[in-house]
Amino acid sequence: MINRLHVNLAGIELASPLVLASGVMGLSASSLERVAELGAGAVTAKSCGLEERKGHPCPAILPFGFGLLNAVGLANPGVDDMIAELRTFRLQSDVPVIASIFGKTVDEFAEVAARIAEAQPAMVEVNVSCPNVAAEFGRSFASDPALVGEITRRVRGRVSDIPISLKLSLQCMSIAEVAKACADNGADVITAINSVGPGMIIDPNVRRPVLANRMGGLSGPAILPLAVRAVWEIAEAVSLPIIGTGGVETAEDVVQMVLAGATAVGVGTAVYTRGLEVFSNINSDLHVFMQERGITSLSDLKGAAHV
Amino acid sequence: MINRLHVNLAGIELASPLVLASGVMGLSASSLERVAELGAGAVTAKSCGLEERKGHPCPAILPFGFGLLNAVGLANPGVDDMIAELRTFRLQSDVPVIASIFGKTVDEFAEVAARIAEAQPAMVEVNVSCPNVAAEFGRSFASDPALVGEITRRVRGRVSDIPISLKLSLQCMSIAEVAKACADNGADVITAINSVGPGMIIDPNVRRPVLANRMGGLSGPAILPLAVRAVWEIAEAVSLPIIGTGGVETAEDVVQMVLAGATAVGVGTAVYTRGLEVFSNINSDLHVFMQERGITSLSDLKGAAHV
Amino acid sequence: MSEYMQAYQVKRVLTHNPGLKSFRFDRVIEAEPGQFVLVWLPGVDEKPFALSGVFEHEIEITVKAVGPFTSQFMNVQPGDWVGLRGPFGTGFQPIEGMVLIGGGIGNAPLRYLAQCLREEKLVFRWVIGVKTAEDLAFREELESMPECIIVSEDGSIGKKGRAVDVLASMNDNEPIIVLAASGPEPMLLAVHGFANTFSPDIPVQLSFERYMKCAVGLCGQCCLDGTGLRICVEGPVLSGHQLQGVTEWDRPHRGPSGRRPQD
Amino acid sequence: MSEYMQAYQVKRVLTHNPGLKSFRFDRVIEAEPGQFVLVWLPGVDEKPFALSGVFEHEIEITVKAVGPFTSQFMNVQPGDWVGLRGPFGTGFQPIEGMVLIGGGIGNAPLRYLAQCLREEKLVFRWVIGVKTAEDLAFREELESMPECIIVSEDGSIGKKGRAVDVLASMNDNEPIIVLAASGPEPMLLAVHGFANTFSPDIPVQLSFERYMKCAVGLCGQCCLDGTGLRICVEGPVLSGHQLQGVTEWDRPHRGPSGRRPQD
Ligand SMILES: Cc1cc2nc3c(=O)[nH]c(=O)nc-3n(C[C@H](O)[C@H](O)[C@H](O)COP(=O)(O)OP(=O)(O)OC[C@H]3O[C@@H](n4cnc5c(N)ncnc54)[C@H](O)[C@@H]3O)c2cc1C
Ligand SMILES: Cc1cc2nc3c(=O)[nH]c(=O)nc-3n(C[C@H](O)[C@H](O)[C@H](O)COP(=O)(O)OP(=O)(O)OC[C@H]3O[C@@H](n4cnc5c(N)ncnc54)[C@H](O)[C@@H]3O)c2cc1C
Ligand SMILES: Cc1cc2nc3c(=O)[nH]c(=O)nc-3n(C[C@H](O)[C@H](O)[C@H](O)COP(=O)(O)O)c2cc1C
Ligand SMILES: Cc1cc2nc3c(=O)[nH]c(=O)nc-3n(C[C@H](O)[C@H](O)[C@H](O)COP(=O)(O)O)c2cc1C
Ligand code: FES
Ligand code: FES
Repeated sequence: MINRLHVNLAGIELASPLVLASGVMGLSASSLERVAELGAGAVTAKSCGLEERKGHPCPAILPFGFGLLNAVGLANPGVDDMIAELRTFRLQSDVPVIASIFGKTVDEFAEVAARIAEAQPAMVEVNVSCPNVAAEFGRSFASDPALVGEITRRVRGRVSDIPISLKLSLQCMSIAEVAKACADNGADVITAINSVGPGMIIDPNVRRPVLANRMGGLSGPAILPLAVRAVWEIAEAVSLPIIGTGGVETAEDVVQMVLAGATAVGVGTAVYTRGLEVFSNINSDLHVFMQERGITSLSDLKGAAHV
Repeated sequence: MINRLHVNLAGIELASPLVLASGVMGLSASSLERVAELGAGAVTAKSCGLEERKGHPCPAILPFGFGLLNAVGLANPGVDDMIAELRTFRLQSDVPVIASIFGKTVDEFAEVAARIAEAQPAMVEVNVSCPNVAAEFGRSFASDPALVGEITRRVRGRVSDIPISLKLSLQCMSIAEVAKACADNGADVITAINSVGPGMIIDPNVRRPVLANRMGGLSGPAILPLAVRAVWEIAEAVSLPIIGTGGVETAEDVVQMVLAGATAVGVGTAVYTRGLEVFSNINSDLHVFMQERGITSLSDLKGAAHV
Repeated sequence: MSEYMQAYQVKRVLTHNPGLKSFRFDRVIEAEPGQFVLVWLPGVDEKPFALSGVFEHEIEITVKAVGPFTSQFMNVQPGDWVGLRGPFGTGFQPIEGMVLIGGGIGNAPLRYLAQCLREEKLVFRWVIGVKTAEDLAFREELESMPECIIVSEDGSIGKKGRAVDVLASMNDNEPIIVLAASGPEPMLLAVHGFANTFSPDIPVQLSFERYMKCAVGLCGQCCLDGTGLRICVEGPVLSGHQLQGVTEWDRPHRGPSGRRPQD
Repeated sequence: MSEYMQAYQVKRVLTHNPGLKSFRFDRVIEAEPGQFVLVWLPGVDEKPFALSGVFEHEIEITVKAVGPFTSQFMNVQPGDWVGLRGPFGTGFQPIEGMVLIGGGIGNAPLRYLAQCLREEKLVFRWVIGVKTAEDLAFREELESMPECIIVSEDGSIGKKGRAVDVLASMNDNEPIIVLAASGPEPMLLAVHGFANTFSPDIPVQLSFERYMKCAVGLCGQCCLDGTGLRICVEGPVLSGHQLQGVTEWDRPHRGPSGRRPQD
């Protein structure tokens, strides 16, 4: 029997287009394995930096009715521990695992990428959405096409045998421009988008922002139209495969992403809104959707809305 | 009896902080009057330009579960007809009416503003969120602090006897910076925010973007946290009164906006999500909220979350 | 159905004449007669159409080619995907003894109203006015319905004349207790005028049209001058009472820009 | 209540000792005993606490000062606004003949479980273990409950010893048919070990703690190595069966960074 859901993502074979998004169930080999067993085509680990970071106090993750606000503050166990988790995962699962990394400087991006590559993940995802400590107004790296291009080039220089993806955010003037800078500097894949905003919720009685960090990025169904538009614009600008991420909860959402130009589709917040069953549920609904319409491969739908 | 809901917005006395947002029920004197009678403290007319524009075909306004996507395409009857509608309104209602204008060039902004001032609205709101036809990548005026400053200065030069507000959007690198440019160039008020994104929804069966314009701005409850954060940042940067707009549906949402720093609060999409009763419902809930907590004036709450 | 866009494949097309067709979609909804849906023809536009029938597993609209959208719609074939949202707005209330009066394509929602009246076993009469015979949709069905009185302006079918002209003699026959009308605005106003010659007035339910963009009561495009009533929410079916205070009867309607062409 | 943040004013504070207090909030919720809430102390942090009681119009948590958050919480006064979300996670299932066994602050959720058992008129026994007398919350209430067997490690109240040590003799008295335990992890594992010495095993319901950030099963912070079970969703109350395959017993827990300190 053919697997209608099979996709080839920059040479990596996925049994399902669904990719667990970074930051969700991604701290340990065991949590990643659980998601892999439940139907994800690939899983992404939590972004890690050179050193351990405790991140912000709580509330750091806040449901708000249409998704979440989060300001975890790049909490992570550090690259050494993450390498160990990824190795453990790879010993126990055949599902491709994507490592995710960040840095405080361009140099640090390159260094963490080189380190994490030791664990031989299927791909290294470079999360450029963190604030650029050197920039004015605390802008994120992701807002600056030149800087993202530079990070891509430097990471590429240190990671030659594994595909790399740049994880972009909408906190920029044109995500298409940023994607172009990635393509021009050797990226294999684009992951888009990271959480949106940031946003703020204030408690009317306490009279303070609820998140300990005051502001946090929006994720979940509220951002799906923004993510679909981002994927659309990136697909118009570059020919790299895209992991379309943001607000995906259903098979129809996956189809939207693919029609906009995505090759694979990230799923994060839906683990909260729909439960861990979301992977198997989408897989089976997507199979039925395709079967009913005689679609044998998702690649037939890829970018098909660009008419 | 004191009216706890009374606010003074740049010298304009409002019986309620709720301001009908531009683009909603704002094409005619009669529709504005209906909203005024139903409890709005002020009403904003649809943005008008120098000439009539039919705007985009439909679907141009699309519910998506957490609000709307809209790409109306600046449809408007032109400034002459709008002047007539505003005059009719003013003959029949004491509720302050805010005119809203846009231009395709800086000159046109100044010219439309001067024209609309003939109708003697309580305020002129300058909608800079339209695309700057002269810019690369179709960026909106709102993304460029210098340009918004220039528009402010030019409009100010032509409208000296009426307060002016600049209506900002999040499609920029820093809304605080843009607000600063407004303050430095003579703005009296900031209205924030316009719709967010844009976003895109693709029909999985039709395989096309649903909006005729493909993309459209998000409004409604999904954007409330983004709007609250924007108001917060503007309040940190400038001391102008702010009409906090975006996703407000309830009295608690109004309180959030005021705690973030808003003086008055815009209500748009809630006319769809909550019906026209939304104005009177929020007014009475807000009254109860304040009474129960012994708050006699909204100004006591203004910016109180900045601790 | 709902205000959210959902695409359906056209199940069947019924051609009344090359410029007047009915389209059925595989869809179960709850809708009152007189309510309308927004119909999205991908790549073209989206426009409001009343339901002309609701069947066990199907809904139906009837479209008359009058301009770019409706003309293109005549090319729609079974199997094509069309977006539908709704039902929106207010409907007619079926009442025993009701008299229906329709002008041209305005008869489409009355067909669904008649369906409802028959299902509820309520007595009614229906004056179907058309310009000429070929404007009549569902001809066989309607000619076989004892409740129908067909009139045409050119006399090519039924009695010659306009639908409103029949009302007086109908009332003589058997007093009219309530009127439901759908058709061109002058006809609606004439029906209202007729109803107002009685004391007390004959209650009327009149279905109006205005240019629409959102159908959810937000954009203000369809508001009536004088009262601000929204045809998409408080209408399209208005009572005689709701007509009071409206100042735009007999003036050209606002177009897509919101501008009202000079009278 | 729900996963959405909502602030409540503290209604009453019950001081067991300066470092052990119960706080009541004016709030009606449906929660199972063993479920927990996230408690936000504005300006400080947000941490998980089990419900120690649910009353007609009030809910209660009991907090022991062990670190920065819980120490600051000792200053919370009636009238203060505190954010609450939840209830989250799984609860204990009240069963006739149940034996409860708690260690220290772990007795807090068992107090609510005991409440439920009494309400449902189910017979139960409750071994309350504390280090020393002043660790005992609700002393008067518990001393007057015939179901309670209080033990302390230093003998300052009740029998001297550890709670688990009592189990064997209790079973001799009257066979234990199901065990509910809450307390330090070594105690939980000892209870599990005790239950496993029987054939068939005595079913156990054990309430675990792990560092938490989201409580909605998303962040992965609270996952157990070996199985990936989330303490905030599949737990905190786990069955003996769910303990199988877990590889992190007796290892230090992951901290806020997700890092597990070196063993
Ligand atoms: C509540 C309601 C129910 C309707 N029911 C039916 C029906 O059952 N069958 C049918 O054939 N027609 C119906 N119409 C009319 C139908 O919407 C128009 O015929 C159609 O929009 C014309 O579009 P066009 O491009 O073909 O013609 P155009 O040349 O664009 O317009 C022709 C006429 O239709 C009106 N119209 C155009 N666009 C709109 C719009 N977006 N909203 C409202 N009116 C518009 C114009 O004002 C003009 O009077 C209904 C309209 C409304 C408001
Ligand atoms: C499901 C559950 C129910 C609990 N019920 C109660 C209760 O009813 N009463 C009570 O007093 N305590 C309870 N706790 C423990 C309580 O959450 C911690 O005591 C508190 O978080 C300590 O914070 P601190 O800043 O005072 O101390 P710290 O010095 O930060 O930590 C002290 C201990 O608490 C743990 N801890 C700290 N932060 C968290 C966190 N965010 N999530 C989980 N554990 C954490 C640490 O791992 C450490 O072991 C419960 C914990 C969990 C997971
Ligand atoms: C709690 C949380 C933590 C996240 N942490 C990371 C992270 O460490 N690195 C990263 O690239 N993205 C992170 N993200 C962003 C997600 O990977 C994803 O891009 C975003 O949430 C949008 O997708 P969703 O709507 O499916 O969640 C995080 C998201 C959430 C909700
Ligand atoms: C259909 C629609 C049309 C709009 N048209 C305008 C406009 O003409 N000028 C303007 O400044 N803002 C316009 N807006 C933006 C609103 O005024 C408001 O800033 C935005 O929708 C966020 O507020 P809300 O969530 O309360 O709707 C429009 C919004 C909608 C939904
Ligand atoms: S069509 Fe928008 S208000 Fe009626
Ligand atoms: S605390 Fe986040 S998954 Fe359990």
